[in-house]
Amino acid sequence: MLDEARTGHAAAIDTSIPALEMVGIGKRFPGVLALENVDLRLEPGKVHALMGENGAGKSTLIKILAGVYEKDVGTIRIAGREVEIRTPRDALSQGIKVVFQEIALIPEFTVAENIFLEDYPTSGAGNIRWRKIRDDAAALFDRIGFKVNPDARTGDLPVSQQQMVEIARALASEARIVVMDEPTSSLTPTEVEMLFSVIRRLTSLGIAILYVSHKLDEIFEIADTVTVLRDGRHISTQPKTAHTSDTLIRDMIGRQIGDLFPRSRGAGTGDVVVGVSGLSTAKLADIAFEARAGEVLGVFGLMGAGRTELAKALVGYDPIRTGTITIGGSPLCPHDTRTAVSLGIGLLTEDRKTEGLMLELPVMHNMSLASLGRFANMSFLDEKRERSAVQEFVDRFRVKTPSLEQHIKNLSGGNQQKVLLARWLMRGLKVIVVDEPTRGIDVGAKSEIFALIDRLAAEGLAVIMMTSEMPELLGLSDRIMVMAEGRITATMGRDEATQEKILNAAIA
Amino acid sequence: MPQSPDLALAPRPAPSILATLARRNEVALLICLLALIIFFSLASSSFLTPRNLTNVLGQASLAMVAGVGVAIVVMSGEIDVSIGSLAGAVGIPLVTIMNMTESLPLGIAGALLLALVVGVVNGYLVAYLGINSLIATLGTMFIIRGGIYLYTGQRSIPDTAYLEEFFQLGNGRFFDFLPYPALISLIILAIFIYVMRMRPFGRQIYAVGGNPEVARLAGFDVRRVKFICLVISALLAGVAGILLSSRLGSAVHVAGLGFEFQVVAAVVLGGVSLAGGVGSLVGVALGVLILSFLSNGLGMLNLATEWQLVVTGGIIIAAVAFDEFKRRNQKQ
Amino acid sequence: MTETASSVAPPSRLRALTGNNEIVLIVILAVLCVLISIGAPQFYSVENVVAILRQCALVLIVASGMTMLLIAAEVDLSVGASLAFSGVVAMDVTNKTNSVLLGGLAGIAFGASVGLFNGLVVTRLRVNSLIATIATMMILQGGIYLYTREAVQNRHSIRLFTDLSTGYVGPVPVPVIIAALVFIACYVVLRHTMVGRYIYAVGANEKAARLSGLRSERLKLGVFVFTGMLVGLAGLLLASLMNTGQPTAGRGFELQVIAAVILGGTSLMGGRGTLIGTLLAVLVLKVIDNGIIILRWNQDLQMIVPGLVIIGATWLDLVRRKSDAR
Amino acid sequence: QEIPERIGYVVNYATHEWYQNVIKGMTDRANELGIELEVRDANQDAARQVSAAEDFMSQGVDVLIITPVNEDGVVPLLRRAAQDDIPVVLEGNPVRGMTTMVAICDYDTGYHAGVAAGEYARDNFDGQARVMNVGLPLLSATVLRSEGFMDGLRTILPEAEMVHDLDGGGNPDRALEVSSAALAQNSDINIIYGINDNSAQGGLQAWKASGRSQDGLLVVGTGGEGLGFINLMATEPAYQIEAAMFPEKVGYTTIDAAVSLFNGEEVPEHIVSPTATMIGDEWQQYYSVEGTTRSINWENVNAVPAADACMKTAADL
Ligand SMILES: Nc1ncnc2c1ncn2[C@@H]1O[C@H](COP(=O)(O)OP(=O)(O)OP(=O)(O)O)[C@@H](O)[C@H]1O
Ligand SMILES: Nc1ncnc2c1ncn2[C@@H]1O[C@H](COP(=O)(O)OP(=O)(O)OP(=O)(O)O)[C@@H](O)[C@H]1O
Ligand SMILES: [Mg+2]
Ligand SMILES: [Mg+2]
Repeated sequence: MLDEARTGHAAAIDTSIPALEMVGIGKRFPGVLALENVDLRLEPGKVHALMGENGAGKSTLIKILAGVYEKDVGTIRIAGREVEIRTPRDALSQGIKVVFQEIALIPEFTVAENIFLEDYPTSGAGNIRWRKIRDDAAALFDRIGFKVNPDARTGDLPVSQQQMVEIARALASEARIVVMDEPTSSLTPTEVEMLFSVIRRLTSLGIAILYVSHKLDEIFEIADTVTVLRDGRHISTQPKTAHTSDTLIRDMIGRQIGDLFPRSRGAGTGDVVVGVSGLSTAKLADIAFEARAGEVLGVFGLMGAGRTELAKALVGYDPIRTGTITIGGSPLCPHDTRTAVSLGIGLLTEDRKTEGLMLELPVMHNMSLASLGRFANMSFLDEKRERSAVQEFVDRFRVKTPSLEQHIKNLSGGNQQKVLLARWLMRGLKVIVVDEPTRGIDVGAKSEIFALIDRLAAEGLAVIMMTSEMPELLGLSDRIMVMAEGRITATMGRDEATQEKILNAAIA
Repeated sequence: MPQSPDLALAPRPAPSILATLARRNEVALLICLLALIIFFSLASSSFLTPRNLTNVLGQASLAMVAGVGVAIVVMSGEIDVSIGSLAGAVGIPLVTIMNMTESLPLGIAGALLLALVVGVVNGYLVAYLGINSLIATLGTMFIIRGGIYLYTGQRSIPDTAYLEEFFQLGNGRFFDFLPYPALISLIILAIFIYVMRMRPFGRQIYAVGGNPEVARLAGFDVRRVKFICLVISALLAGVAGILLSSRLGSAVHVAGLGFEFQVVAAVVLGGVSLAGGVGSLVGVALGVLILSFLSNGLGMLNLATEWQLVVTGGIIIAAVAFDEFKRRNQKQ
Repeated sequence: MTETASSVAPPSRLRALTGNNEIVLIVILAVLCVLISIGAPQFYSVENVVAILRQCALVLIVASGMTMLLIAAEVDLSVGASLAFSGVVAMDVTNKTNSVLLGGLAGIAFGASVGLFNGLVVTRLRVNSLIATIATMMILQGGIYLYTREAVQNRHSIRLFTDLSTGYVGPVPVPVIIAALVFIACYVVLRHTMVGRYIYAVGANEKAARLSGLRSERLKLGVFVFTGMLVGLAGLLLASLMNTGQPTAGRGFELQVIAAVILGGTSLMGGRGTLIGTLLAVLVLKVIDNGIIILRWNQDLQMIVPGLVIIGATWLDLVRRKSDAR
Repeated sequence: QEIPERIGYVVNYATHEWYQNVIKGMTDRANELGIELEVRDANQDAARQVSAAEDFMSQGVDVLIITPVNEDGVVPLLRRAAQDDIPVVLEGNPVRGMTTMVAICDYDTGYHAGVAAGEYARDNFDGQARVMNVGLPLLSATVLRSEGFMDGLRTILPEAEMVHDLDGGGNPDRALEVSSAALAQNSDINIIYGINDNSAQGGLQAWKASGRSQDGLLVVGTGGEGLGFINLMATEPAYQIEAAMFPEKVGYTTIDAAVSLFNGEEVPEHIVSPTATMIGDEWQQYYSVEGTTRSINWENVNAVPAADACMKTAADL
């Protein structure tokens, strides 16, 4: 479908004029100048990478292009013609397809229906052709190579699969420009490879790609040109070949980053703080392991291996069937997050929006939620103390927010993640479980978070880190545990771990 | 990069019809309805007669027609509580025009015109001015009811044209069997079940209610969809009001008081989530029927009002709790 | 303030107080008062002001609890039926025990147990609170007639009982003082305590709140019970004011309360709302109600004008917020 | 005379004290005659009333009794009952096309209470009569009562004035609320008329809540259906006049009318049920109270004469 449907279209694409020009774009939000005089130029058949720290304005620029926000100033030209994009419909009719950073699917619909949401195939009488929708969706997935069940209810799928649906959707009908805002944030390396082969096929048809990612290796693999934004301003646009990692990072954050994976401690050999034995839930079978104070226990698995399930069982969120969990020696009542938290275990969830953020509440209330007891005197809050504690974390983590009163929904994804991490660190825990902690986080913040995790372990916390990022796993973990299909298939020390060994265990 | 393993995620075959049926949330409601019917048949000899069963269908028709409209609005993520007042109000143009012109079609046209106006106002307030739908329709609910009282001086308007069609509309029976209101409500139900399932617009309603931001990104005109839903709801409330008016043979100023409560309760009982985006019209129909059969059956048992209220309340809670329990068990 | 960074400074008191749609309500209230008193100077008579405040008191007491419930993303439609029932219980128990304290406690305990029932149905059986409390409303409407078919008369003739609603402390009627205390307590809880924060958090995102270690169900249950208690208290005051326990009282009271809470800017979706807004909204609605009688207008306008004000105020607030955002 | 087997009664509002007593009278009479009486409640919902009557017709009751929620709203029902050959007795309000109705004369009831109030005001208030009507415009019956009251009052005191005409919803709490505002506006009110006992009580409580003494006030209630008015007359000095409407008697008479109709006898279109004005402790002639039970003194109630026709009916409004 991809190719057939497009051949006619591709012939119409004139490769000599830019597919898209955005000139002098400016956008202000209350209290924030998100974009100031930004230029961007996409060539047909080329992959253009857009980079920058969290909150640099990448998503804002994309949303202006997609008709989600209206720009304050500037002009947009598509294939040389000036256009006004006011609504998403305008963007779609200009042939602009966007894979958004936040998943934009209807959870109640099936995967297949979501893919054809923008344009239902209908019969002559105007009735929806459900069979065709399902078959075309299945065919589309086959072609791309993604393994997603087109009949599944979208909301039941893990984030990674939802992301694949998003990507597939952008490819379902013809487009001139495909924009991808961090499309790979929850994909495994194999799936990323599949995505790249799709992108190459698209570019060969003359389609222009705008690609946003915080992953430098991806950029160096797929991009032709790189534009860097910082604080809403255009910093540089250069061919990829003119960049090295260092120059790119310097452009992005305006300084050099030292070691991405710092190490300030020896191997963790403290007391056992987490003990799990014989744990089974609906998705997990017979899990047993220990985590010690002062160590980082990395947990690797392919999508659907059950890491998120384990994380939620550990903090008493999901009910467990059999088995015991002890935190610092005390047994954890199943299905009771309150005792779990008071025993000193917290979870930084994988899905920020539905399981972490209180979108309508200010940054301050979001951050201090788990540790209000610290600022309370017989339940009465000392707001001054709370405020300064929150401000301290905002400064330390460089959370970009105009004020502590800002609704957290207006922060960029990366900054939201920092607030959520701070929610736990402010409380002071014995064990922290982090599920995909750096998803959607820029290099600068990433290195800060790595340093933080390292420091937390050094201070005697046990850190259990679920991650799909091999470098992060190998770089930070003291021990590595691999899961597959709800079981632990291997546990190894930092020194014995290799990429091969880990992946073999994950497939088993 | 090692080759990707094929991890159990191969597309499943399309699920069988039977399996889909068993998973539907309507099943719990259907069980409740059947249990009620069986119970009342055993308890009262006059319950399971064709006359009584068709009677109940006729009695359920008002809530059924209006319920379809409210359900659609709720699925689109909004709510409409002005329907009770509106159903009462449409009787005024209906009867007045009939009395003047001796024509039922003209009266109906006048009634639907009023409903349309109210629907457009509700829709404009909610979709285009962005006023929360509960606030907007609670406001129009008060305004319309006050308007009825003010206009009629709190008197009913009798039908003095004595049109036979007007009497038959609410009181007659199709082939001497099915009351016309029941027939009309079933037709409307069927049309909207078809729209919600087979027409892109129906899917847009679900999408808009499920996640308006996503719907907007998919290029839907969210405001237009919501606007149309509120207009549909008002028109259907208007139809219910016309049927009610015919059953009452006049424009009664207190008609439809508390109707919105009944309808919203039936809609929620039918499994439509107030958060929007979820629910089916079959469920709504079952919810309406459960409440109607309950009211009829308890009457047959000669239960005092106070016991009827207590039992009805208890059964509503039990039915929703059962539905919820079933849903949770399925997830496990 | 100076020693910390400037961004640490808390927003000014005034802004905090008027941050929401309250400014619109204040303006509406002022305009109403001025216009009505031009038309009928009796509006400002002590007697009338007291009458208005006394009416506000009943609604405000319940609306304070309802605001918390709505912020926690739940709702209670059974408050009208429960109001009448707890008044009946309070009067009956006072008759039987000759003790206002016991009677009052019984009324409040009755209201609280209705709240408990609602809370359990909502949190344990997971029944949506709108439909659960419609069902409770029906059960109570039936139950009250099973309890008594007639209004329960005052047979004890204890002064204290009637003083609860008609007495004064200085120039201020007792129910107004009670309402003020309830309001202040709720305000403090909601704004300055952990519980208040938790209520907002649970309403804004229940999953996230639970993962942060809150017991969301217990919290909601607590708010239901607390609202129920306030209903019981209001029922006691109503019984005192009527000097009977009236099974027919409280019709449409739930709509009055909910109209006030949402006019005050509290979101039905949870996580947003303020008590000041509720207070102002109660005042606005009761002033309209009173003004129409004082002005001798047709009482049918007592439905139309509030309807217009609810829509108009919400719209004005939207306009104001949009222009603020620029 | 043949006795019908089953009679169905669709009541307007079964939980209201008035109707409870109507039902009590009906049940007593039906039991005496060995009739099975079934009651369905419309609960003030016109649509529900139609459904309930429909159910009775499909069950095939011998006679149908209806208290209309709204008098125009049962016209089609009468026609359908005629199609099914079921005789219908109306209670309370006249309906176009009806055969017979049992009802008190609302206007007359108010009128006689007005006369009594006029005499009271002439003797006690120097002839001053400034009335606050705690009314209910929603129902024609209650509008008639208020009109009758003012007309009766003016026969004694032509200067009498209705200074505030309120819609108290017929509920005690709403009546109290609107009365409070009216009292604040008109401080010279000295007579409170309530279209039912709840309305009169609401008005009186509003008076008391405003801190006034009951000297120089007269409260007139209507209905006399429960214990409420007895308690009020016993404890509140201003509550001096009650227009009693004897609901039990209405119920009793209605069953008799139903039996006559069943036998195809000629019945008057309007069978008037008597009412009486009770001043001070005159209620003791008709009712006796023991603890919380009130019993009716049938002998005296049956002795109250009923008018042949009403002075004014809903048709005159
Ligand atoms: N709707 C909004 N209202 C107010 N401020 C906003 C809004 N959306 C974005 N911002 C602000 O605009 C700035 C740019 O945000 P944007 O989402 O474009 O960043 P980004 O480059 O995509 O970051 P990330 O890598 O974290 O996704 C941020 O400071 C953010 O807080
Ligand atoms: N075959 C499948 N089809 C659809 N969903 C599946 C399938 N297998 C697993 N899932 C989903 O995956 C989830 C279990 O995997 P979980 O998210 O715990 O794994 P994970 O290792 O954390 O994966 P991820 O990398 O996505 O975070 C469940 O929520 C389940 O719904
Ligand atoms: Mg972004
Ligand atoms: Mg996961």
